[in-house]
Amino acid sequence: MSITERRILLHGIDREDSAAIDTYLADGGYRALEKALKEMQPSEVVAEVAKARIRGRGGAGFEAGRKWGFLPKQNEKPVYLTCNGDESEPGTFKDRHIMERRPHLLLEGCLITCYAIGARTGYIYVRGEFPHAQAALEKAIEEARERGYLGGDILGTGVSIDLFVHTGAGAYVCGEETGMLSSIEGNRGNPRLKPPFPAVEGLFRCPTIVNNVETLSNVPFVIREGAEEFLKLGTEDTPGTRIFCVSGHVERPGAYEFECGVNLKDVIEYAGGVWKGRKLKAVIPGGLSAHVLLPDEIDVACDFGSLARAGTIMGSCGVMVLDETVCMVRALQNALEFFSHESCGQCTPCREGTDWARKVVTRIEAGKGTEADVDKLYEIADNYEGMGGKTICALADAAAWPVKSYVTKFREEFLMHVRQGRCPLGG
Amino acid sequence: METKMGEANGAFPPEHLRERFDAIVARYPRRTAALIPILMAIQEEYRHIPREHIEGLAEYLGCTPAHVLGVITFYTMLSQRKRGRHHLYVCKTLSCHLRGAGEVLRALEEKLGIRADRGEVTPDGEFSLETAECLGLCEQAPCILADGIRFGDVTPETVGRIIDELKSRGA
Amino acid sequence: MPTLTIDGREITVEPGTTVIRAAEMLGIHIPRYCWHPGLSIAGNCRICQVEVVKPKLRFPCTVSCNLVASDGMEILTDSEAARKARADVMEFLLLNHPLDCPICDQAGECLLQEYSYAVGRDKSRFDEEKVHKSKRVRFSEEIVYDGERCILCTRCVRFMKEVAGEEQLAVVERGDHAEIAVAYGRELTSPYSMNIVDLCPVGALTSADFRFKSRVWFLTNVPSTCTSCARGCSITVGARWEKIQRLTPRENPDVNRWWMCDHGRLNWKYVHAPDRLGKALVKDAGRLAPADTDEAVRRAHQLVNRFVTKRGADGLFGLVSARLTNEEIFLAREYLAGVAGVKNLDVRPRTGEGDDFLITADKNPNSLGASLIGIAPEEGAVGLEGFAEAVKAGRIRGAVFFGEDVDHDPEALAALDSLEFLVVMDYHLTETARKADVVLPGVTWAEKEGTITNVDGWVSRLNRAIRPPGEARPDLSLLGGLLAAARPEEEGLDRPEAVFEALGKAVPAFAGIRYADLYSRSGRVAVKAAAAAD
Amino acid sequence: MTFWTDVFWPAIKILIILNAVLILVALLVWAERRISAFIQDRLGPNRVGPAGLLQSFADLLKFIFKEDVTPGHVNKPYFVLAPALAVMPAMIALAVVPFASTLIIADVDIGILFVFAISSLGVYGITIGGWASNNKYSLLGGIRSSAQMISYEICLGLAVIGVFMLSRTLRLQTVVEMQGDGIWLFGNHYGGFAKILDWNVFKQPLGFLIFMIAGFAETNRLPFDLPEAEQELVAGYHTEYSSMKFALFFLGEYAAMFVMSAVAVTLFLGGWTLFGLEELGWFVQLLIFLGKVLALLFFFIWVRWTLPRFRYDQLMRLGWQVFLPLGLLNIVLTGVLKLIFKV
Amino acid sequence: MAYKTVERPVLTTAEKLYLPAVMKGLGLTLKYFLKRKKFTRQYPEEPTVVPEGYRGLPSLVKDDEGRVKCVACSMCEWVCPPEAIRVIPGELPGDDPVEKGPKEFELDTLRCIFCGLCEEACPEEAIFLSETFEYCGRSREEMIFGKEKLLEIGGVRAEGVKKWKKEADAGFSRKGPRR
Repeated sequence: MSITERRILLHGIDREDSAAIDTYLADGGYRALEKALKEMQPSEVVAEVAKARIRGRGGAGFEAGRKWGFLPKQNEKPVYLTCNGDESEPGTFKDRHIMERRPHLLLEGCLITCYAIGARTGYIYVRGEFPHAQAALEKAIEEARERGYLGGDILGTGVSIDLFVHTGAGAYVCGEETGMLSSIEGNRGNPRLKPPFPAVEGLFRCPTIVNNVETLSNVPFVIREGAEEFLKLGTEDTPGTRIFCVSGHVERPGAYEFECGVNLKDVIEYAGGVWKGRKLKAVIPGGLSAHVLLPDEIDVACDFGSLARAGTIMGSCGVMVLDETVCMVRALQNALEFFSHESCGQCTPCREGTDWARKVVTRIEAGKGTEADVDKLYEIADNYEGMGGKTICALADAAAWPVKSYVTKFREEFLMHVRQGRCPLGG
Repeated sequence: METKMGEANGAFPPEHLRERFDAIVARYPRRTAALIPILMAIQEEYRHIPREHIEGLAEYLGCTPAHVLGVITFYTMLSQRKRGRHHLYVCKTLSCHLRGAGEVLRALEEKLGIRADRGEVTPDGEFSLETAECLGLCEQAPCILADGIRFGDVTPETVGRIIDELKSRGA
Repeated sequence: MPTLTIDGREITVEPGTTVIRAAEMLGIHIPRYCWHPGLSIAGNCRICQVEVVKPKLRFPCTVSCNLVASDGMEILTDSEAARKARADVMEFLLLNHPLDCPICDQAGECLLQEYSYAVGRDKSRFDEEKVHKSKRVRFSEEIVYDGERCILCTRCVRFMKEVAGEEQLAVVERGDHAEIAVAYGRELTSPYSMNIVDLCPVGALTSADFRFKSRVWFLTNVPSTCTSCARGCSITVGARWEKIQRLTPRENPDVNRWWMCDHGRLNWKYVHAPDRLGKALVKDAGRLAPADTDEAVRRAHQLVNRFVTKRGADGLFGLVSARLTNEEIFLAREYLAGVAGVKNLDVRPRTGEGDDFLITADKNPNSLGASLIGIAPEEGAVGLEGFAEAVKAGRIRGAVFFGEDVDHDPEALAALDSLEFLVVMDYHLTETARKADVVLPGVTWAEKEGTITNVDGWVSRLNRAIRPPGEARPDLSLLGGLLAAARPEEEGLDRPEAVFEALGKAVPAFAGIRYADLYSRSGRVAVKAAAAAD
Repeated sequence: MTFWTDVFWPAIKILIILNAVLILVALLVWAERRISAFIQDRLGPNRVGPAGLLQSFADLLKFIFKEDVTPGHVNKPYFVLAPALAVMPAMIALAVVPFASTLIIADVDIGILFVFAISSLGVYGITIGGWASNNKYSLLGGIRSSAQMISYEICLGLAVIGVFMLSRTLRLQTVVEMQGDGIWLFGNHYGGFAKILDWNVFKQPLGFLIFMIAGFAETNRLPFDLPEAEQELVAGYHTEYSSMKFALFFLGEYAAMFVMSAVAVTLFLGGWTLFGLEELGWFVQLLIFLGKVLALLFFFIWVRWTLPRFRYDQLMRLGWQVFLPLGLLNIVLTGVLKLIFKV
Repeated sequence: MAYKTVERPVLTTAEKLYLPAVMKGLGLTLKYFLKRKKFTRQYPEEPTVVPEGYRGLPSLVKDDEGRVKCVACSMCEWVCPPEAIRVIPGELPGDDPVEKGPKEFELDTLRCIFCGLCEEACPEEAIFLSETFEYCGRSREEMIFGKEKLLEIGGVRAEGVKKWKKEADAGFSRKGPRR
């Protein structure tokens, strides 16, 4: 079955000038903002977004509208919006596309959200490795300010909202919402203890809403077209579209926007299928932290619920395709190098456990492990995976899932390394 | 030769950056929030965070030098060791790894004669090399980010061209 | 007021109370590294795992330090799941730990040892190379840091930021290479920075002063009170071989909470100074010669008695130290004012720098006690200020100095030469004591028992931690001897508790305090003096 | 009474006997150690002098030069007196022992009574030593000793009564002489070798047995060394003693052993007589006598390293319930036999 | 409490006399007395062969690099029943990862009871009960052996714990110093 893209967020990105405000305006841009400011009360905006059930595109899939509802009702402090553009999950590059190619879409989403939650200031946190995205957003902010969509007295409604780009400096853990808040405050990007949740006590100890770039970019569509239209897209579980970032061993890696619920197999086919006519070995469906899927497991609908039932996560929709030449031990070593390097070092299990697992898998990869090491590897991951109990943030869990799924699903390959004392694939 | 302007001399903020820093500080309700953007700006200016500026920066933002040090060492893009005029981030995470990042890195190391894991700089101070964890350019894997320029679909054969291009830009 | 159940025991707590605190109230100790009652919650060590039975969470266990008690909550602190969770964390904590307990000063009071013993594995499963970090880093003259032992609980970082007031420490690097550091070229400057040595649950931070002096299990730990300023922080004196090895703060919510200043902590060297008095001295043919202590006490009383009988008490000046205990000051007053009728009584004030936390400007530990008991010149009488002049004018012709000297005032010192007699009781031979006719060998705070009254009126106990040198005796016994010489018919007073009881009867401020209540190895030791002025 | 007969010769005799006995005691200590070693497959002292013979003299020197510790808690006069009291009786008792027909210091008519009277004083040394030490173990040792001495002295006395019933005199020389004159059983016709059968040991076997066993008890030798039982009393009465004072106790014990053996030889084993060899003169008689004594001493040592120690209650039971009746029985039997054979 | 009644043997009259048994015993000892087989070793002419596990004088050892293995942890001092050991720790100079060593290590050989608990307690395998049993002195002070003397007795032991040895760099460390 062949499928087609449904480009809402990536609308018109093939055009050279897709980032320009005029292009955006020509496509009906900032109409939703105008509608929200002039025709709707903030609470109505919140209600509309809640009705659309936009599930968080950062990976956790929490509904944005519900999150906004957590803001304290009696509140004297300023409210902040922080847009999470610290897209560091390996295999994911959807937010970069939006920020670089359609910055105004994000700005409009941020502005509407700020209006809805009563924030006067919003920070868009862009990771340091995305200088182009930073530049595009800075430029877009300037343009929007010039046109009166941003700053004081927007469109003459008396509402004033400021948006700033805040740069990161290289830390995966800042993609965690509280880690990002720490980073914006000028601290080490350590995730914070929850509770208190950011909606109650976030940036600068004030109520704060944190949303992903893609999530916020969906807001203009919902406001402009109405929640009903949005709900028509995708599935009951996950309405709307999602940008699938297909990378790895496919003929045409890239970002493709489909309605949620699309079959994972079709997505890979759409990206040209496994390259060089090779056989598929494994698919990682939701960024590096997701559980790996075997070729016979990829006939699955892509929404949060279906993938969870398939034993993995939708996550950030970073689909990585691995062909038959890949050594899974080496791949796991690569993943653990990433996670141990990116652990902030706060919580003991994550700080020590990820690095221990890395050392063990490195030894297995080098052919110096024992069969007991393979079981130990699984157990280490099991021990530091706490589902919130063992660590403050989910990085440890993210680092545990690949270990557990690789070791379980490719156990033979691990044992081969041990028995042969080298990589059976000759890597 | 580099101008004296680019050298850290201890006074903070350096005159030519004061305006820029003040603007950054103005975005936030607390001065310390500007720390990371300012550090990134210093990094860009001096190709590292000069030790002499830590005290001044702390005073400028109203925090302590220890805090600044903690932040500098946390973020990988901030370096206390001076980098080359052209700094290459070579992505090594899974997507790029699958498509041959290892070979690219090796080719680069050979070409430049420096090692990435040791943070070495070419003797002429032109190039330095660093592996990066996912640059978010997975569709163009393997990829390199250098001087704010992205190079996608790199192969061991094309690294020479990249170096040439960087050289020509620097001139 | 939420009511929760911990290990089957119910407790009702204030809203917002965390489970670890609630458990503490029930006397259940939940392991902790990063959590400290005096610091903010960091929640990074993850050892304080408890099983949450109700309400059901997504996961069986979580940290109790950041778990706010809610109504109907059910917690198990020692269930199998909780122990397993703790054992896992424990294994991770010890992975890169150098396990150099034989070298480490913390051994014996190390939480790693304790919890490892409770839940840890007997053998390490870690076959890889350990991470090597910096060792022997001087955070200040007095504090040494060992990165490899550090478990990054950040108690020290938080203490410097939250209690000492300046963020002089920070975590640097990240992941498993993280460690604690001061900024380049800096060191810890806070007068309270040595508290981080006590706070450190492992051996990462050690005191240069105590470093390698003695294993802690050899120390005899005696609860006592710091006498370096009028705050009177509760402390524990660790002694071995009749020598003080270290002083550490003792938790006391009323006075010093968990802390003490570095000055107080290190200010014990004088106790072992070579010039300590080990024998009574009596002037014989113009020279001080060693004498029997009882003989010297009798001689001292003789001098006072003869003088008073001959010239009356108006020519006598009494200086009583505010560094003495309440009991000693009371007996000194009994003797001077009660027996001899001296009106010219005074203390020597000592002032210095103070701050708004623990260090007071008043450097006498018992000024309040002295003034409550009534050591002050009466109306029209001679005080310390007018002493030199009064001697010159011939108004004062004899003096008794209990535990005190006038070495700071050259004029007063010179005036001593023209006195008819001078009796000095002190623990070392001061310039003043050299001019005395009789020198009684007293002791320092570490060698005696008694109570002192701090600046806010809290009465705390001193306890004998070491033996006095030679024939030196607790000042109370010397004063008791003087009183016994004066009133042979009365029962002698030289036991501190008996004197304290008498003090309670004589001075209303001290009424109602039971001496026995004051002694405690831990917890609250101070009882507010009823009439203490704020 | 002349100087020569009453002063000079007795003095010479005393010197000879005293020195001979002291040297014998020294050798006895050496012998004890060598014999015990041999029994235990060891060598014993073999370094000082030929075959280690001078070991005891080396020990003596050591004792003399050792620090003389007198503990602070003792009753000093008695503490000093006790060791002397332990040695003196044994030495004095030697005065009436007939070493040869002419070699006897004091040939008194009541010889055996003298021996009993004097040797009984020996217990004072031990009891006073135990008491003066002011140490509970020493005191226990002393008390045990006195009880033991009193108990066994009775047996000892009863055992020899039979002998004197036969000899009709208490003079020891006569007792010796009469053990060869053949008045018992076979008359005086056989001479020479057969004379040996006339020894009292054959006439009084039960008496000899009781005498020997009581003798062990009297000299505090194993198996009856309860006063100094190392395992229970840490050496008992001489726990607190050291150097020469200790050596004196030691000397006393061995001297008493010598005296006990000498008395046994005199009373039961024919004294200085043997196969008529005694005719050859006093020196041979002396050798014969000493030879017999040494044989008995060997027996003492041999028994010590063979038998284990008795329990105290067993010791008392043995003395009062076994040997006392047996001794009485022996007297009765002797009397009956005397009546039957009309001797 | 569990107990067992032991049947006492019933003795015949002859046995009750004990004399035969005594004779038998005397015969036995006499046999040994006459037998010339002796086990005594003529020390010092014949060297003493110390049995395995012999507990002689405790001593300190160095490793094959000449390092004192003791780190002055005082476990021996703590465990010593007669309190014969006294350790005064001191800081080692330089960058040694082992920061502590014995400044003074005193063994009172007059108090030592050769129980071997020090050896058992030592976490660094630095103290061993040597085979030395011949030592003497003219004063009590002389019999308190210091560190140097104990090291001399102990000699070298190459095997066992070597605290200062860092594990060989496995080449896994990826994070170079950034500071």
